[in-house]
Formats: sequence, C-alpha cells, structure tokens
Amino acid sequence: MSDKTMIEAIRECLRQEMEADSRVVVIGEDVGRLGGVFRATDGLQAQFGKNRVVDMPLAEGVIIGSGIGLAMSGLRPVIELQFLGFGHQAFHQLGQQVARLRFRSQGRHSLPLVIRSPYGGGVRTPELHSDAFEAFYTHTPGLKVVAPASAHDAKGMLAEAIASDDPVLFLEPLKGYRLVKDDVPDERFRTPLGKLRVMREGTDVTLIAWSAASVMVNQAAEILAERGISAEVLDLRSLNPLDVDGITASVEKTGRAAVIQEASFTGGFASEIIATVQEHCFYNLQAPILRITAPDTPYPLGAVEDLYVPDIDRVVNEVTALVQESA
Amino acid sequence: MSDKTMIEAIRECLRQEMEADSRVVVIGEDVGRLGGVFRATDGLQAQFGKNRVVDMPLAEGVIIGSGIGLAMSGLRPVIELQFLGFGHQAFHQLGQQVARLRFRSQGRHSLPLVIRSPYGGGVRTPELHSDAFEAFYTHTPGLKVVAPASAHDAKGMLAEAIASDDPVLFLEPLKGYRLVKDDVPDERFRTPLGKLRVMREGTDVTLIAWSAASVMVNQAAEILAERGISAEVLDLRSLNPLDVDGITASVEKTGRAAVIQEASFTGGFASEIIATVQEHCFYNLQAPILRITAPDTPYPLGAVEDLYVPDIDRVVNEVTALVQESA
Amino acid sequence: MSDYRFVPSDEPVAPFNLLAQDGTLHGQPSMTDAQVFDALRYMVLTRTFDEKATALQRQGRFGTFSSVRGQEASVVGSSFALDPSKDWIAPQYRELPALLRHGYPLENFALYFMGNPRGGSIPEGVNLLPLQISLAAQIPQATGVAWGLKLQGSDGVALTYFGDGASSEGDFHESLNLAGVVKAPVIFFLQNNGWAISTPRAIQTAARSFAERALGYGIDGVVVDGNDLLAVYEVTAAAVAKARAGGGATLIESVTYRTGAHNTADDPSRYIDNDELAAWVAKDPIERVENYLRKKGVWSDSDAQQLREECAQEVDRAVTAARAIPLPTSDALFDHVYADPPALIQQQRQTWKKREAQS
Amino acid sequence: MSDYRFVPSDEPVAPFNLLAQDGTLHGQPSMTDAQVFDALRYMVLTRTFDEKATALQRQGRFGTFSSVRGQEASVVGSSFALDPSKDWIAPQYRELPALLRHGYPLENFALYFMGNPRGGSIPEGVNLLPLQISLAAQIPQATGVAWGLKLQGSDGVALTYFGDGASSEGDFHESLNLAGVVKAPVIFFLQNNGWAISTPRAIQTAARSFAERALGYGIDGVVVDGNDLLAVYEVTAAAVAKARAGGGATLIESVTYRTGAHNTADDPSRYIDNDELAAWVAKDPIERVENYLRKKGVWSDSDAQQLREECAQEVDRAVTAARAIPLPTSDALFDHVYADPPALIQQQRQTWKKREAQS
Ligand SMILES: Cc1ncc(C[n+]2csc(CCOP(=O)(O)OP(=O)(O)O)c2C)c(N)n1
Ligand SMILES: Cc1ncc(C[n+]2csc(CCOP(=O)(O)OP(=O)(O)O)c2C)c(N)n1
Ligand SMILES: [Mg+2]
Ligand SMILES: [Mg+2]
Repeated sequence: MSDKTMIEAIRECLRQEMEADSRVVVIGEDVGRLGGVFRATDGLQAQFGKNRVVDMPLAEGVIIGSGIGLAMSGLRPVIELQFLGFGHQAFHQLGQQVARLRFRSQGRHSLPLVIRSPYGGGVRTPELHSDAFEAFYTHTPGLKVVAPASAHDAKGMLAEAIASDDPVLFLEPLKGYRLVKDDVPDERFRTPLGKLRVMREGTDVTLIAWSAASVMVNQAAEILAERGISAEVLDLRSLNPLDVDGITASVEKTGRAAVIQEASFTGGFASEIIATVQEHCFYNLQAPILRITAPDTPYPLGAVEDLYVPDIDRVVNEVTALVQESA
Repeated sequence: MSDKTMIEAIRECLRQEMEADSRVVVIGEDVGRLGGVFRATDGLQAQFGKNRVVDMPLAEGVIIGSGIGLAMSGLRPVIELQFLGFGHQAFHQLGQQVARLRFRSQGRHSLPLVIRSPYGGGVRTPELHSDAFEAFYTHTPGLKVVAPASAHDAKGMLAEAIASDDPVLFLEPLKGYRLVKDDVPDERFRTPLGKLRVMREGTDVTLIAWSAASVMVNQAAEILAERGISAEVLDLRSLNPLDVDGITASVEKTGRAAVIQEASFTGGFASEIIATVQEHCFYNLQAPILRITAPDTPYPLGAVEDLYVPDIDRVVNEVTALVQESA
Repeated sequence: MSDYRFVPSDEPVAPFNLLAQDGTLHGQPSMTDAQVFDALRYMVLTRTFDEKATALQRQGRFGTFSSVRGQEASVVGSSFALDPSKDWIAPQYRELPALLRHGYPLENFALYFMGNPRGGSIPEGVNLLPLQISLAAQIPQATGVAWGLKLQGSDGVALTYFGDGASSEGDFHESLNLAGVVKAPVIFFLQNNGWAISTPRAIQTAARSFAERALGYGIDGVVVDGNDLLAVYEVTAAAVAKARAGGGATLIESVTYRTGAHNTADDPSRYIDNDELAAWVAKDPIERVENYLRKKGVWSDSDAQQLREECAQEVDRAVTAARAIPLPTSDALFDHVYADPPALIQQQRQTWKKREAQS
Repeated sequence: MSDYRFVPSDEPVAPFNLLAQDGTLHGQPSMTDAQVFDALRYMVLTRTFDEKATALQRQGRFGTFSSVRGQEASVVGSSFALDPSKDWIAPQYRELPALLRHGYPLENFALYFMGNPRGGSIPEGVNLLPLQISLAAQIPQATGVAWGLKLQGSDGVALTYFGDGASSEGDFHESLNLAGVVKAPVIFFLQNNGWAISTPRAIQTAARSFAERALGYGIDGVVVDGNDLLAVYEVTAAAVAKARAGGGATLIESVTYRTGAHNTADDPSRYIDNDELAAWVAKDPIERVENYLRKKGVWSDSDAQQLREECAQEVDRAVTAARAIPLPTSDALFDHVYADPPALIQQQRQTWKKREAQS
C-alpha cells in the first residue's frame, strides 16, 4: 500500500497488466513516445516496445475500429481516447460495433477491449474537451461503463476491465488525475464492477454521484454535516452494471435523494438514476429527488466553466433546501 | 383538407416549402432520381432540378457537415438521413458542430438546417435500421428534436422546422409512413414546436409517448377504456422544446403516469420524462411512474422484434396493474 | 504483383483481364481446372439461392436481402485466394459465396434473412466477421484483425469486401491509411458494381478509378475485371502472397455490375439505364467461366445441367432446414449480448420470459 | 495552374518553390512589393503575439494556445490569395494571421484564449467559421460553404486550413470526395508541419505526399514549400482563380514545420529531434522574406526595427483591451445557444442569474 495519485495508479495498473499478459496492447494518439497527453502511458513504450504501445494516426474511428479487429485476432487492446469528446468521431464504431459484436456474431466474437478516456471539466481545457458525455454510452446496450473517483478504484477497476471479456468504457476524471490521491496496493488486484462505494454514511439524505463529482459532493457533505445535515454519499463508480440494490438501500434509509452530475440537465445519467430511484423507493421518498447538473447548454470556455459545472456551494445550498423543505 | 398518409404529408410539405423559398434545398442519399428509399422526396428532383435536390455520395458525415456549410452560405438545407442509425457516422457533426455552431460563433452563424430521418422499428428492416436513438439527440444542447405521430403534425411541424433558424432533427416514424393517415390541410401551415398534443382525455392515468408509440398507446387506451380505466394519452410530438407544463397539468389531474418508448430501458428519453414528472408532480403521484420500454439489448432481427418493441398488450397489462395496485 | 500494381500515370487504368466473354484466354492463369470447377460450383450455387430466395421473398416467406447476381466472379475469385484455416473475411452483405467457402453454413445465411438472430451465428473456427449493414464499418476492423495476426506472428491475412458506395465513408480512408502505416496484411476488396442503391458510380466519386486512392496511403492499388474469375483470382492471390510475405496492404478495385435489384425491396426500373444493364448482363460471369471450360473441352451441357440440379437440391435443403427451425423466443433478445451480463439485464430476461409464458 | 498540378508520376514530388532562404528568386512571383510588405507585417505581428502570449501564459495570465511559429509564410501566403469580401475561411486553430487579414479582431482571439466565450464572436460580414478544435470537422463545412456559394451564383471560394494530423480523419476523405463530385470551389490547404502533437508525419501516413490523394477524388493536388511566402501565394492564387472560374477544388500540401511547441502545455523536448528542428529553424519564413526584400534593396534594419515596434504596440493594445473586458457572467452560458430558446433553457437562465446574484 502507498499513496498514489490517480494517474500513477492507472499507469501502474497498465504496466502490471501488460507484464502479466502479453496479449495486452496499448494504442492511441500520442501514447508512445510522449506517454499520452496526461502521461498515463509514460514509460510503457520504452518497456514494452513499439508493437505493444502504438502511436496511431489521428483518427478515432479507426483507432476504435482496428482495436475491435485486434481483439478478434486474439489480443486484448487497451485504447486511449485522448478526450471523451472525440468519441463522437468514433461513435459508429463504439455504439454499433463495439457494443454489438458479441450479439451480432451470436457469441463467436468476444470483445476484451478497454477504452480509457479522460473526461469531465474543471481544468480549463479547450472547447469540446470537457463535456461529460457518459449518458451516450450508458444508453448503449452491450457496453459497460465505469467511472471511478479514487486512485484505488481506478487501479482495481481498470484491472477488472482489462480482464473482462466484455468491452468497457473506462472514464477517468481528468480533473482528478493529479488532485486525487489515496492508498493503493502496490500489487495487482481487481475491484469488481457493479458495486457502488459508500463514501460517507448518513441518515438525512442520499447524495449520488460518480467520477470527479463524487469527490466534490463528499466535500459538500462535510459542510452539510457542520450544518446539522447528515448526508450519505454514494460514489456509483460503475454505471453499467449499476448497483440498483445499493442505491435503493440507501434511499430507503434516508428518504431523500439528490443526484449530481457534471453533464447538462436534460437526458443525463442523473435522469436515469432518478427514474430508477422513484421506481424502487417511491413509498420511502419524502421529497422529489433533486437533480444538480449543468444547464442545457454546451460546455463553455474556461473563464465561465465554474459557473457551468455544479460545485460545493450549489450542492450545499440545494441539498439544505431539500432537507429543510421536507423536514 | 384531405386525408393524407404521413409520407404524403411530408412530401407535400417539402414541395410547398421549396416552391415558397428558393433557398430550401434537399440533399441526401438516393433522394433524387429514386425519390428516397421511402419516396419522401419523390418528384422533387424532376420539379426543382439537380441543384436543389441532390443525390449525395454515401457519407453521412459530409452530408451533415456540408449541410452546415450550405446553411452558412445562405441556403436552408433539408437533409435526409436514410435511417437514424446512420446518424452515428455523423455524430461528431451533429453533436459538436450542428448543435453548437451558433454558440461557438457567438451568434454570427445561424443554422437553419433540418435533418429528417425515418426511425423506429416494427417493419422488419435490417440490423441497425430500427433503433430508436432519440435520447442521444435530446441530450445534445442546441439541437431541437421533433417526433410527430400524425400526418397533420408531420406537415405542420416540418414546415415550422424549415422556417426555424435553429437546427432541427425531425424524426419520422417509418412504421407510420403509410399506416398513419389523417386529415391534413392542402395549403401551407405551421405547427409550433413545444406543445404536446392530447390524443385522448382521461382521468385515471396519463400515458406519455411520441412518434409511432403514440399511435400504439392510443389504441391501448381504447382497450383500457373498455376495462374501465380512463387513460389520458399525451403525444409529446416535440422533445426539445418539451412541453413540461402540458405534462404536469395532465399528471396533476390523473395522479398516475406511464411513459412508453421504443428505445432500450436505461437512459432513454422516458427516463428524462420520469425525472421531470417526479420533480413537478411529486405530491400528486399515487404510484411510481411506470416505464414501458424495450430491454437493454440491441434492436434484434425481424423475427423477434415484436418481442422487443413495447406493444398494445404490454401497455394494457402494465397500465392496468399500475392503476389497480394504486387504486 | 508488379504486373498489376497501380502505377501512377496520366492514362486511365484498364482493368486487368485474363478471360474474354467467349472463353478465350489472354494470359496465363494460375487457377487449376479443379479450382475452377469448385469456383463455378459456388457461383452457380449462390445464383440458384438468389433466385429461390427472391421468389420466396415475393411470397412473403423470406426477408429482404441483397443478391450477388452479376458479381459472382468477383466474390468467388477473390475468396478462392484465401486459406480459410488462417485467413479472415470481413464481409459487407453481398458476398454469400465467399462466406460459404470460408465455412459459414448456407442455412445460417437463410436464417439470418428470415430474421432469426441465430442466423448471425458464426461457427467456432470460422474466421469471419458478421455481415455488415453499417456501411464501411468492417474496414477498420479488418485492418485490425490483419495487423493483430501480424503482431502475433501468424502469416494469416484479412480480406474485406465493400462497395463503391461504402468507399465514400470516412472509415475507408482511415483504414487504408492505418494499413499503410502499420503495414497490415489486409486486402481491401472494393466491388465497384456501378451502384449504391440508386446512386450511380459517377455521383459517388469524380476519381478516374478507386484504385488510384492507394497511392495516397502508400499501399498498392489494382483494377481488375470483376466479371473475370481467373483475373480476380490472379490479382487477389498476388495481393495475398505479398501480404503474407510482409509486403502490406493492397486495394483491389473489382469492376463489375449489380445486374439485379439492390435488394428485394428495391425497384431499379426507377433509375437504371436499360442499355447499360443489358451490356453487363451480356458479360455474365458464370457464362464466361462455362465458355472457358467448354473451350477447353472439359464442360458439357449435361455437366452444366447436373451442377444446377445439385445446387438446387443444396439450396432446398438449406432453406428447408432454416424454415424448420422454430421461431426464437425472447431469450434470443438476451443471449450473447454480454459475456457477463449485468444484474439488470438478467432481471429483464426473467421479466420477458414470464411475460412470454403468460401470453 | 498546370505548372503546379500534381501529375501522377513514379517520382516523389518536389515542393514548388520560388524563394531560396537567402532571398534569391527562382522564378517570377506575382506578389507585388506592396503585398509582400503587408504580408510581412502579418507575419511579424503574429510572431510578436505568439511570443507575448506565451510569456503571459507562463505567468498564468493567458490560456493554453497554439502558436503559428514557423508556419507564418504558409498561413499568410495562402490567406493573401483570398478576397475577404466574398471568400470564406474555415480555420483549424493555428492560423491567426489568416483570421486577422480576413477581419477577425486580434482582441477577440486573445479573449478566446483567455477563456471568454465572447472571444468566439465573429463580426458580421466577416466570412469566417469559428476556430475548430474537433480536428477536421471544418473540412466538410468549408466544402458546403463553397458549394453553396456556387449554387447561389457567387464566384466566392472557401479555403480551409488543417494539419497533417487532421488529414487522417474520415472528414478529410468525405469532403474531398464530395468536392470532386459537385465541383465545389474549395481549397483544401493542408499544413504539413511535421507533427500532430508528438506524432511525426511518418506515423501519420505512409503516402509519399499528401497531395497525391487529390487523384483519388478527381481534383488537383499540389505540393508547395510552405516556408516560401511567394510560392504559397502563387499556388493558392492559382487554385483560387481556377475555383472562381468553375474549375473546382484543389488540395494544397504546404510543407512546413512547427518550430514551437504544439501548444503552451506541450513539452516537445520529450519527442522532437533537435537536428531536424534546427534545420527548420534555419529556414525561418520571416527571415526569408526579409532577405528577399533586402536583396531588392527595399528593406533596412531600421525598417525591420520599426515594424517590430509597431507590432509590439498593436499586440499590447489588443491584449490590454482583452484583459480590460470584465469576466463574463452566467448569461454567457446561455447567450447564442438558440435563435429561439426553449422555455426550459430560459428558466435555467433565470435560475443561474438568481444564484449568481446571491453568491
Ligand atoms: C452507414 C450507412 N449508410 C447508409 C446505409 C443504407 N444503405 C444500405 S446499402 C446502401 C448502398 C450501398 O452501396 P455499395 O456500398 O456500393 O454496395 P452495393 O449495395 O452496391 O453492394 C445504402 C446507402 C447503410 N446501410 N449504412
Ligand atoms: C478529433 C480530434 N482528435 C484529437 C484531438 C486532440 N488533438 C488536438 S491537436 C492534435 C494534433 C493535431 O495535429 P495537426 O492536425 O497536424 O495540426 P497541428 O497541431 O500540427 O497544427 C490532437 C491529436 C482533437 N482536438 N480532435
Ligand atoms: Mg455498389
Ligand atoms: Mg501538424
């Protein structure tokens, strides 16, 4: 065990999994010599060579599409998408091919494929680099979607994703790459997909988030506690499979829920969580489920992004109002 | 006024709008000589020539992308996407360019662009032709999304979309092209976006749907009425802008709601409606909002699609259970 | 290979050809007579299937599908250059005989177009990608398969089929470019059959030939007479040999013609030029092979007759077998979506089962 | 045009050049001295801006941005071939001088990279698309603009800039192909600056030249020395004239080099070859133009000095003006998203305003 930043945990996982299984290959834009624009693959090409860590031509469609082919041929590719926004360029490969190959071939072709991608805002990246686009992928049957918030989970869940015979979209909070730091085993381990993580126990309200928002919400819960509101914080970590039981158990206990997402309001994954919670916990709910999100506008340039992405203040204020109004 | 099928109403609208405004041009795959695979543009090339009705090379990205350019140059393009599933190939143009051009240019470039596309299942089309993918586009700020269920609305709302300076994704229920037939004015008219249509009034439960599902749900309501359940049927028609007030008013009256969509369960537009209804009508609801959808699997081949897409029986049975259990 | 390689020139390229329509030979083919007999069998078999399935479709007893009519030499000649035990095929949707030769059962093909998901099932060991409906999407995948085989030390190659229409998609470009960079052993087999539904070749591109595009990716390009079984085989076999030897990718443009409708739902009379069609019908690829064999004195009317009878029987058997398979249940919606299905999907499966049992 | 057109050949193509580094002329340029002075001003102005903004960025007073350093001749030479009153530019993100010449204020550019959405504002009448971050996405749009101008009877053209990296995206292919089919008056100006972040040209494609790809779309292709202002202008002006006259599209490959970092967040020492870099620094495009003017006897040290002082002042003015603009409020999130905003978005605007007022 030792304290590691999220990016260190990811890099260590990649190195160890590549050491353990020679079928694991890494492909993407600038992943080789440069080690990735966030250095997630730093040192891997030097260690494993140019055939296992491959700088690709700049074309997301064929990066994903050839990754499918590599997997069919017997390898276990881990693809780095430089930013999740550029998944749009590969959307046909992701949504119709990656997610459906097993079904379309009736089980002939497994797809042990991981697509890692930094995502989310808060670090003043250029246009189209910061949007939290997870909802496109959680509405894509056949594709698993994971979005850890801690370095520990990043390592354990990435290892699990690499071991999986289903394709996994692995979302990394780029804001957390260097800011998030926690205790992570030095040796290989796996964290199963489909179980949420209770970041903090509480009795008045359940706060549900994932990825960078979990970290922020947990800080908000601290302040809420000072105000006398006991919030339970759930870090979903895995969006598909989703831990419906874990969510239900918490909301049944607290009777109130708020879902916090970075994405724009309409049609985000928060809507899905709300639809699920109202279905399972209808008779326990003391108030409407609260939705804290960005507005229905495109992710803006850096100088105003703090007005766009939900922050601690908003969570504290809106959750306080929720609890007080339904007390 | 005369009875027209949906495809006739669409064709008539296109012809009349092209006659009225020489800036309106139609581009797409097979829209010219063939008149479109569903004949929506039949006769238009003969009438308006090859410069206004253009058969395009087979590439959805540049069909949408060049449409953006045509609009910037001063035209008002109406694009036919042969099937909505092939919007995936153009997803980067749709999600990042079409939807954001006005914002990114801070108002310099309007985008009077309509993208028409048949969508939805039930007619035994090949793989990847039938999925109801509206939720990708309702989660795309800047893009309006319309999904009429009647021939009347198809004509009126398409005219409105063509007149709009915002880009509009215009979804046409391919199942309804020839099956749906209703009274449509022969002259030009416009139906504003953002108001739902009450297909049937009722008091026990509100059934919410759009596109082909509205027609099916309305038939189910007939049967429910025979069983003594009075269902109000809302055809949303316009998904963005969404008529939140219209939905709220109905659910406040009935106290129960079911949302019916063709798309797979997790993260569909139904989830958004449920999140919205529980927010606005929490204290009126007598039961959890019901979600009737396809399962979380890819749209299957034709021989089993009837098991996949929600049908009248399912709606009748599940809504009956909802009403009886919460009576 | 160098004989056929697209060499930059200001002259349009004439397709490589070995066999005239009347069966006269212009060069030295490497296909043996045994191979030609075998190939002819696949050509006639699928022509028979196309006719039968089209008839059934008209009676509502079969789904919409796209026949290979007119393109049999193109598809069969190319697939015969592959070794099914180690080479891969990534098809579009119009290449039935190639699938059959590679090991995909005719029965599955019929089942697939009867709308049964089980029809998509590819037997273990058959190195085939699913039929591709989303045009061009298989091209990057084929490139990846080929590259992966090379990375793992196999000398297998991948061949992908796609149409003149599909070649306009971005996936085409991205794939050929990657193949050039990583020297993937992949054959890009472009069937220029004149049409993409109603869109003629001239609207698809202003290029003189599709094969010229190879230059822009640093790979080889060839144009071949797609109605000439021997020429198609020759060119493809050379591309395969080059790829196996580490020489990288080839773009083959097979110039042929779709003499049927786009699919059974299409009405080509709305757009097709009858003279052009007639000219191509006169270049029928099956007739050409039979003319060749007759000229050689190894083919008679009764051989032809017998072959057709055998094919009719085989088609009947497959269609009958497919039709005998019971309609799938709701399990077919859930099977094979995930290797390890999420709990929610497992619950949905149970719900669907229960509902099915009740109705 | 025919002098520069890419003629298929087995020889690699040498970039078209007019000016040696020492200022010696190899041919007959059509740029007048007045134009060259004006062009030089844009080159020095943006070099000055790049240096100033990079310094500010290091102090945390400016955002991440990509400088045009080393590519000034390529960008300025090409943009000078356009008539801003009727021609359009669809930029990538590294073409500041072209934007300025076309009428986009330097202040807006500074504002944009300070993260203010207002910086994206394009003045009415300026025929410019927004900066493009999603690589290659502007190429289809430029094709559409050009085609639309033609359909409406204008003789305006569109020119789009993009990098060697961006050229690998499918959008490149689809656009050039469409341009060939509809004969759109568009100039595809590919800046081959050797790199896409850390990815060298050799990994981007195995093609000998990017310009060769033009053949596969039935359009013209040219390779030009991108560090030669006169040659770039010459070739682009010829392409523009051809397009105006109805001759369709041209792909211009401008061979140049990014002598700075990819952007202010990048550390090229991790991947760049120092000798290669030094060789290109020695081909500095600004020096080359000044050498030319000196040789002609129309440029002195004091002219050079004065130009730099004027540019420094202009940059200071623009940056000061941009910095003086107050931070935007939450309205900046909502303005210009829709021409006719849905009720829900209008409500959100009010909510955001109220929240802002309270904090
Ligand atoms: C991405 C995509 N766009 C559109 C379609 C609809 N479509 C099906 S077949 C076809 C024409 C294909 O032409 P081509 O690639 O030449 O193949 P051919 O049918 O001639 O064999 C079209 C447009 C599709 N299946 N996929
Ligand atoms: C579609 C897309 N993929 C990836 C990126 C990330 N990215 C930004 S710049 C860049 C390199 C671009 O290289 P090139 O097109 O040659 O332009 P240059 O920076 O050299 O001017 C990359 C990969 C992006 N912005 N857009
Ligand atoms: Mg074709
Ligand atoms: Mg570059």
